Parts: sequence; structure tokens; C-alpha cells
Amino acid sequence: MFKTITRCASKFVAIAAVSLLAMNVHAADPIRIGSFLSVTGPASFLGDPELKTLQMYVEKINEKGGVLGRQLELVHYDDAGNASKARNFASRLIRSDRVDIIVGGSTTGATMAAVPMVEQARIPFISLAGAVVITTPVKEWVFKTPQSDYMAAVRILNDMKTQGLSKVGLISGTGGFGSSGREQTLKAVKEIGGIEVVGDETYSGSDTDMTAQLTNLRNVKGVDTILNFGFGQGPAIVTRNYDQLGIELPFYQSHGVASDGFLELAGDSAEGLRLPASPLLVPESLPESDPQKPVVEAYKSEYEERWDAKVSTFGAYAYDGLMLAVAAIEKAGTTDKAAVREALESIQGHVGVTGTFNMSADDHNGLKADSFRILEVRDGSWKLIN
Amino acid sequence: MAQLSQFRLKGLLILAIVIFAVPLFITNPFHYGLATQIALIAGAVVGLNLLVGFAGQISLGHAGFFGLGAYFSAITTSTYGWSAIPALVVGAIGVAIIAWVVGRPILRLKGHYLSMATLAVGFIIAIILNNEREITGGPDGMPVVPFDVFGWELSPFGQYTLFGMEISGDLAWYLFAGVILLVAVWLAQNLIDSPIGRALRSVHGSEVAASVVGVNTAKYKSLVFVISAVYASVMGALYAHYQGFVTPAIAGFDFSIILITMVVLGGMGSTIGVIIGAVVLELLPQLLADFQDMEMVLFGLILMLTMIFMPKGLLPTAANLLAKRRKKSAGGDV
Amino acid sequence: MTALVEVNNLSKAFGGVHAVEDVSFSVEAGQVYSVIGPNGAGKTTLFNLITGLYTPTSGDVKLNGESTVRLQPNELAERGMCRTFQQMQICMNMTAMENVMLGRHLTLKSNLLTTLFRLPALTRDEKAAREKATELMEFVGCGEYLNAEASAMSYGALKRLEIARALAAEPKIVLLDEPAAGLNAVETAALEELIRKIAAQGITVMLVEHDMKLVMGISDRLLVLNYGRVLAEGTPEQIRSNPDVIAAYLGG
Amino acid sequence: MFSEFLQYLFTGITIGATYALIALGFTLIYNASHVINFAQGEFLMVGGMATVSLTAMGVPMLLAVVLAVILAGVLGIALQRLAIAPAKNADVVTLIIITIGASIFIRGLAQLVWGKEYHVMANFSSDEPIQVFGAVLNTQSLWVLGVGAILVAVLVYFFTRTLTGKAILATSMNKDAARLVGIRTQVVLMLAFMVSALLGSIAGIVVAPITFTSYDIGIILGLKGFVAAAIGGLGSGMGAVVGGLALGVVEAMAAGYLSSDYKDAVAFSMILLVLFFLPRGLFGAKVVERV
Repeated sequence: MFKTITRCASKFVAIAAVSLLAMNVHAADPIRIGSFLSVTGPASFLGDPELKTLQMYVEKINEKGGVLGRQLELVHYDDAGNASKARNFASRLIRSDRVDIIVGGSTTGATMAAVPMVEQARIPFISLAGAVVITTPVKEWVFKTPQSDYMAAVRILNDMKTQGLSKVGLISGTGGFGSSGREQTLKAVKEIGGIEVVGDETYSGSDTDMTAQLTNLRNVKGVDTILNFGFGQGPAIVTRNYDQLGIELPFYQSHGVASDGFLELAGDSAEGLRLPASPLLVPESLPESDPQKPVVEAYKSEYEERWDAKVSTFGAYAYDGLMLAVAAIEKAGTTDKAAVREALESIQGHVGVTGTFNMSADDHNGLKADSFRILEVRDGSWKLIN
Repeated sequence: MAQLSQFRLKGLLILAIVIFAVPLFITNPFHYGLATQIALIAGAVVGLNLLVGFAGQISLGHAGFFGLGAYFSAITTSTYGWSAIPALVVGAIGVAIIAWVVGRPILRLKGHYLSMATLAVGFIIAIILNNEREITGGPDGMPVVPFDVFGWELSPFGQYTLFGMEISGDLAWYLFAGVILLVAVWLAQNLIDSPIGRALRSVHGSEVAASVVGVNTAKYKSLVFVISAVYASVMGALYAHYQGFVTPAIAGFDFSIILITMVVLGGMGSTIGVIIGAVVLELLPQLLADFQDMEMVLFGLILMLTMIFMPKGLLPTAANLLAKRRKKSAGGDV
Repeated sequence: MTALVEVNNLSKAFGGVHAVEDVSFSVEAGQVYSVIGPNGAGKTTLFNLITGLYTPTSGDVKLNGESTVRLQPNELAERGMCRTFQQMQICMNMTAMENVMLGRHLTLKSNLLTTLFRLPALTRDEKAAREKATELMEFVGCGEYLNAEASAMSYGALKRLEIARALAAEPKIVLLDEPAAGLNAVETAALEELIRKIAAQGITVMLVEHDMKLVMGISDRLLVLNYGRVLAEGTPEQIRSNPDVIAAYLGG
Repeated sequence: MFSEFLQYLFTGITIGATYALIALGFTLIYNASHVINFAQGEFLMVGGMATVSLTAMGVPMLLAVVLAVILAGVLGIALQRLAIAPAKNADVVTLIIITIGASIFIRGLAQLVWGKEYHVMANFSSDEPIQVFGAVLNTQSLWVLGVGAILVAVLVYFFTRTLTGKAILATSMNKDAARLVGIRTQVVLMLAFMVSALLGSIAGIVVAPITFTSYDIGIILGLKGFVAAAIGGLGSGMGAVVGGLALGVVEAMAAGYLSSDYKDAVAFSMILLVLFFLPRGLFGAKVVERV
């Protein structure tokens, strides 16, 4: 409590000081962007680059004079991957910090826990989590930047079909990402047709050896490819076990591991695997004509320069979220929540790092499955296949 | 007798005054949300305290019962359209049966075997909630409909009239949770100040003494374990309705540890103490949120230091200090 | 008339060591029966066996003709057997009164419903228990501690409190394990008086005691243990003149 | 068929050996102080993370391992001296909460110092797995098993042949009696924490090439170690070893033959089965109650 009081007091003093200094130049109130992210905990590899991205671009935008002539102010909390905390922080952002828009929610659980609150408070919310349930069915105030896991499943299965593969051994994490991915894969298999799931295994996020599950999948009759849906270190262990067991089948992973960190963990054993990912991992392979190329290259170099760390596709979700928010506020010409929401819903042809967004009243994601590129690991780095 | 019951009412009275005074200081609906959650979790902690503080047993899986109550209510009301109260009662009965089946054989043994058994039960419950995606929504959780009484809904987003006053749903929920907490404390206090409570306290003081005057210690330990599990289940169900969303994290080991920590931090055996424990442990992350990366280090450090320097817990230590000072000043008068 | 307590060929071994070996005796209702012997003779072990805290390695104990070796202490209490301990077992987290009221446990008829909602049946019951406890505390000479915390009481008072607690259960037989240990002469005299009063109410008393003067003065019969075995058994006069006992006590 | 079984077995005993070492750490501290040390997993994490970060700074592998183990040992001593000893009159539950606080604190520090990423440690020897009757065995598994066996042998020697070891055993059986014969029980407690930290950190290092390592790896491995100790009968060294191996093998078999969704549930059900039917654990010491 003491902390809050001192914080309030120091804020008050700061505001007083600023208004004294800027007596004649009436400084407009900043635009408050709220965020709750899984900066620590099991999903920290999502929240960490997301927070870094938000901090960095809020600074950059402010250096260039802000939005609508007003500075941006980022108010952010760490939900540690815990849905209850996420709900509390969403509530705090809306009711206590009175932010104008929320860009956050690293995981589907955190996002969904905040959704009732957001819908009730009628505040625009751009989620950074993947599952299809976030925007299907459409919720008036909820948007999201990553492609859904359903699109990823479709993209993977289609690539398998073009490779002449039809019997999939599926292995997935029991966490939110893997579990939802598994469900969407099973759904996509039904809708696409001509391909089937012949084995279905899972592993928990903290497992240290997946040899048993992989042995089972390998022994399924007729299996001709294996797909792993999961994120965190689990898929890296799966990949290494896959290699140790000497399984020769074509190996697919999900966009959950589309990061250079994964390549470091999995090492040589990742050789040859394919996955759907944002073009962020292969900016140099993009043709000059690709409209995403400059955006992707700029984000990558700016992020890596600022943080001295490899860029990650998850950070890019936050980049797109922030830029969509800014675009919508500029388009609306105000921070009035209904106007910003309207503007968000009508954004067309917004080129982001993840893809080109075309929002509409029945699509609050605005991306198509083909915004995913299929990449393959060759000689320890990503190669663009199509 | 008169003295004792006066004392009993005093604790309850102070709590009631605090609960109903809080709205005078709250201007922000977010704080009502926090206060509501604290009240509900404190209710579960009061139940857990009966087990830890009075039967001297540790549960490392109480969140499992909390989560089971929450999910049973969530599923039956949201998916199958049950009314909230029958859902809550049936869930509590189910949890009671599970606790009895696990507790009865294990509490015959002397030693901390219950901690291991509850750890296992808690994990198994969390694993089931996580895996049965079709029913529970899996790791991403599921939405829960608002609490209802005979068709009348209580939602944190609603508007209600109470004694002719317009009040917000947040405040209404807070008052409801406050009353629930008072009832929880009243029932717990009745149990403590009864022959059953005496038998339980004697187990803590000297189990042999209790047994040679005819106290069936195993039976009473099982009874109080079941009661504490029912507390968790009921509070879990209400928590689910209030939050409007549940994820398996509320059944997880981390939350079990938080619950037991609230008991020990606040002061084992002191009903008001453990409520203070719940308040402190729920508010601490909110206060530490500004420290970002330092949050975990500070939280661990505060927890460690508090327990090292106040091993009896916050309230008993404070009470001791006060008593000492009073004695000193009384001595000074002579 | 059958004996109230009958012990047949009772043995208890810890590891390979026999703490009690092949002990047999019986106690008639209404007697004051003492067990004496040097330290480590197995007296307390014998009490623990009789009261169900230990399970014997072999042999049998009968209470009113019923074998009790498989019963738990609380089940023995239900059958009218209560005890005190050499190392006092007082619940220091409770008041003196509550300790004695604990002894009334078996006579109370409360269930969960009356308890949780504090129905009148419970308060009536508790009132009666409190009256009985007050009476007993005065009976054993703890009247001044009616409102005291157990932790605030003197050693001698606690010893008497433990006896009051045992009596509160309205037992047929009480087993007192070294009640005089650590007491001064005045206190011991008061204790002797108390034991006589208990016996006068028709309650059988079994005693483990070192204080020979006390034991010889109040016991109807004595059992002498040495290294876990029975050395002698009989009336105080018989024991006093038993050459084995004299050898063990004086020559040992 | 057989090769499948063998594959599950290899997986099971490798991870089981790790659980066994952690369980031994629990047992040591439990015997000496009746405290369930929830910071046990953090020793493991410190071992792995310190080795990785030291080698990344260019320290030779062997030296890095030695330094990491020493660091963990110092941490163990510090935990006992600074957190457990000052609260020695506290309730056992309070001590347990202190170890939970300590584990959160250590994890928080590790996160600040080493970051949140997972790290790779290279296999100690060849990356090429060995083929045995159609099953494959990671060479690192041999390291885990070998080091585990050596540590167990050293412990057995320590407790049966050395004065210090016997002193720890004596203290665990009866603190007061040990004090009477001149054993300084506080020193013994410190030793117990140190040895258990050494065990944990070595386990953390040898298993890191298989599991990767990160600031939070200690949570789940520590917990599984506790489960193993519970299955074996908390307080029994033999029980810890057998419990660890049994837990590892059951997990792998359950994942292979039953359901990978519920393999952890199977592992936790083992605790319940043991408690219901063998209440003192597989090898739990018989407790004689003194009145």
C-alpha cells in the first residue's frame, strides 16, 4: 500500500513539475496504452520479447512526436502466465490506470480471462495470443495480431499434401498452445480431407524426455510424417529425441518454435524439419517486391540493435499490435474508445511483420493462412520454401 | 463461558467492521475486485487453517479442492444450465467424499503423510482438468456464467439496488463475498470453540493425551480435513462465478503452496491471523508489480525473512509484542 | 469374581532387547495396585502395553475379561481405562479448564450440526462439562487455576491437573505413572491423600512409583519388576520382607 | 516389442536416476532436521546453470563443473546458516515455508543473473547414440547412471565408514542423545544441507545435456524428487534410490503403454497406492514412538 501511495505521490509531483515547466505550452495528456504480458513464468519467451518491443517502439514513437501530437505512455504488468493475475491486471488497467487501449495478453488463457472484463468496459483490446477462440466468434472489442493455430494447421497439412504425405503422427504439448493446436489440427484434418491423423501423443511442458511417445508414433502402421505442436523447450527435446531415435520420416513443427532460440537448443537435430512462420526469420530471402520486406527488415535490425538479442516472432506480434493501435487512433483522430474500435475494424492493407492485415466486422484478426511462410531448417538456419 | 463467547464475538465483530468499512475507502472498482477475491480466498484459507492450525496436518493440494469446486460449478452451470447453489452444494459433497476417501486411511498414520497424499491428489485433479479439454476447456480454461439465486443474477458488471441505494455489481459482489467470509469465520469459530475443536486442539498439544481420554484422533483429523476441503470447494465455486473464467492454474500446485503460505504467514491457528495472511499475500504481488524483474527475488526474500523473524506468523507475533509492551507499561506503574 | 485387569505372559521387545518379558498378574476392582522397580525395569513399558500405546510382542491383556491388545488407547478409554504420564502430557496450547474438559470428551453428545451452528444442545452440554470440570479441579486441588492457561501452571499443579483430566472421563480404572516424581514432601503428602480419595470412590488405581513410603502406605498389592521380569508380587508386608527384593534394591 | 520395452526402460532409468539423486538430497535433510526442503530443486538448477554460464565465459568444462558444485555447496550452507538455523525453534511447517521462500528467492536471483532462456549443455562424450537390441541409448544416459552409482557408493561409504557420516546418522536418530555424546548438531545440519546441495548440483549438471537447463528447471525436477522420496519412504536412503528409479520407469512405461496424457497422474497415483498399502513407503524406517 505504501508503495502505491509513494508512487501516486511521485507521479503527482512529476506532473506538477512538468506543468510548471511547460506553463505556456499546454502539454496534452499522454495516450495511455495498457498491457499485461507473461514476462516471467513458463510463457516468458512470449512476454519478454513482447514487452521489449512495446517499450522500444513507444519510445521511438514518442521521439518522433507521438500520436495526434500526444505522447504515448505504456502501462504494463506481468501476469506470469497466470489467468487470474491477467484478469486482475486487465481490471487494474481499465479501472485504475484508465488506459485508452490494451495491447497484450501473451497467452490464450490470459487473454480469455480478460475478455469479459474488456467487453463489459468497452475498451479496444488487441491480443497477442494465437488460439482461434479469441476472435471466433467475433467479440466486439477484441482483436488479435497472430494468425490462429487453425491457420497454422491448415498451412502445415497443405504442405504435407503437396509432399505426398497423408498419414500424420501427431504429438503435442499439454499446455494451452499445444492443446489448442492439437484440437485445431484434428479439425483441419477433417475439413481438408485426404489426410489423416494416425497417432496422437502428448507431453507436458516440464517433461524432460519424449522418447517413449516418439517410439509409439514411429511404430504406428503406415505413418509417413510426424507433426509436433508445442512451444517452450519441450519441442526442442522432441526434436533431439527424434534425431537420437533415428526416425527418418519428414518432421513438421508448429509456429510455436519459430525462433532462433529453438535452433540453438535443438542444434543439428533440427536439420530438415519444416514449420510455418512469419517472414521475420528470413527477411533476406524475401523478394524485393514483397511489401512486408522493409517492415520486417526494419523491425529485425532495430530490435537486435536495441536489445542485443535475437529477434523473435512473438515480439513481432506486439509490434503489429502497437502499430495497429497507433494506426487506428490516427485514423479515428481521437482516443474515443468507440471511434478507435471502429477504426480498428476498418483497417485494410496494413502491412505488419506478421502479415498484411485486412480487418472487417467479421474478422478481427485480418490475416490469411498464406501469411504463414513454410520454412525449412538447412545447415542450421531457416530457408524459405514458399 | 461468557468470557470466551464474548471473545469469539469480538473477533467476528472486528472483522465485520473492517469488511463493511472498506467500501468507505475504496474509490476504484478495481480495488473492489481485489477485495472480493481476497475475501473468497481468505474463506478457503480459514478452512485450511482448521486443518493446519488445529489438526496439525499439512495439505499441499488444497488448490485441487478449490479447483474441483470451481470447475464443478463452472461446468454444471455454464454447460448444463444448473442453478448456482445446487451446483455448489453437489460439488462440495463430491469434494467431501474424495477428501474422506483419501484422508481416512492416511490420517490413521502418525506423521506428515497427509502432505504427500494431498500433493498427489492436487496434481491428479489439476492434470485431469488440464487434459479433459472437451469438458473443461483444457489449459486455456472456460468461461463461467454469473452466480444466481433463484433466477436472480449477481454479476460484477450489473447494477443493483440495496436498501434503496444504487450500488455497482462490483460493490454488490464485494459485500456478498464479505458476508460469505463472515459466515465462514463464524462456522470455523464455532467449530474451534466446541468439544470437537477442543479435541482437535488437544491433538496439536499432545496427541497421546487426547487418545487416552478417548478422543479418536484419526476420526477427528479426517473430519476436519473433509471440512477444510469443503471450505475450499465452496470458495472455489464462488471464485469461479465471480471471475467469470476459470483455468486449471487455480487447481495447481503453486496455488496450493500460496494457500498454505497464507496460513503460516498469518499465524497458524489464528482465524483472524490467516485472513491477514491472505490479504498480505494477495496484495504483495500487486505492490511488487512495479519492480518487474525484481519481483520474484523480493517476494522470496520477504517470505523468508518474515518466517525467520516471525515464525509464529504475523498476527500472533504482533499480539505477543503488544502483550509484552502492555506488561511493561503495567510494570512501570507499580 | 474376575479380575478387572488380567495380564498373561506379556512380553515386549524393542529390536532384540526385552523391555518386558513374560509378565503375569491381575488387579481386582477397587484395589490400589502399584508397580515398582529400579529405573529401566520396564514399568512404563508395562503401562504403555496395558493402555494400548504399544502392541505386545506376545502375551495378552484383558480388561473386564475382554482382550485389549488390538485396541487403540481411545477405545480403551471408552471401556473405562484412563491414565497419566511420567512425562506429563498436558496440552500447553489450551487452558487448564479446557484440559480437564477434554477428559469429558466421551460423555459429550455433540454432532457436527450442533457444533457448526452452535445450537442450544451444545451450549447446555458444554455448561455441564464445565461444571463437572470445575468440581474435579477443586477435588484434585487445582481450584485456584480455574481460569489459568495450562502453560502458566506450576509443575505440581500440572501433575494434579492431569489426574483431574483422567478422572473427568469417569473411568473404572486409572493408571498413574510416577505421579509423585518431582514433588516435594508437602505435595507428595497431598497426592497420597488424593489417591486415597480416588480409591474411596471405588475407582481402581494402578500406580508406577519410586517413592517407597508413598507406595507402601497406600497400596493393596505391589508388583516388583527387575530387568523386565517379575521379581515379586504381593501385599506391602510380603514385598518388604521378600529377600529378592531386598537384594535387588540394596545390593543392586 | 522387446525393443520398445527396452527403449522405455532406458528412458525411465535415466530420468529415474536423476530423481533418485534429488530424492537422496531430500532424505538427507529430512533425516537431519525433519524439514522437507523445497529448495532442493534449486541446487540442481544452480549446478546446471552455473556450469553452462561458466563454460560460456571460456572456463574449461571440468573447472566449470567443480566451481558450480562448490557454488551449490556454499548455497546449501548459506541456506542452513542464514535461513534455517536462525529459526531453529520454529514449527516444522514454518521451516518448510522458509525453504519455499528460499527457493523463490534463489530462482529470482538466477533469473536476474542468467536470464529466462533455456540453455544447451553439450553431451560429455559422443553425440552418437548407442544401439542396443533395436533401442537407442543416449551416451549421456550412461553418464547419468554412472555418476549416480558412484555418488550412491560414496554416500554409503560416507555414512558407514566415516566419523562425520556416523555423526549425521546419529543426529538424525536422536538429536538430544547426539548432543550428549558431543556431536555439534548445528554443524551436522549444515553438513546435511551441504552434502544434499552437492548431490543436487551434480545431478543438475549430468542431466543438463538431456533436459536443457534454465532458471526454473528446479521446480518440477525438485518436485519429482520429492515424489520419489515419498514413494521410497521419506527418510530412507535405499528408499530414495529405489523410489527414484521406480518413478522414472513407471513414468516412461505409462507414457509408452498407457497414455501420455496421464503419465504424470500415474506417477502421482503411485504415492497414494504406497501410502494406502505400504504406509511407511517401500523402505521407510520403522518408527518407534516414545512416550
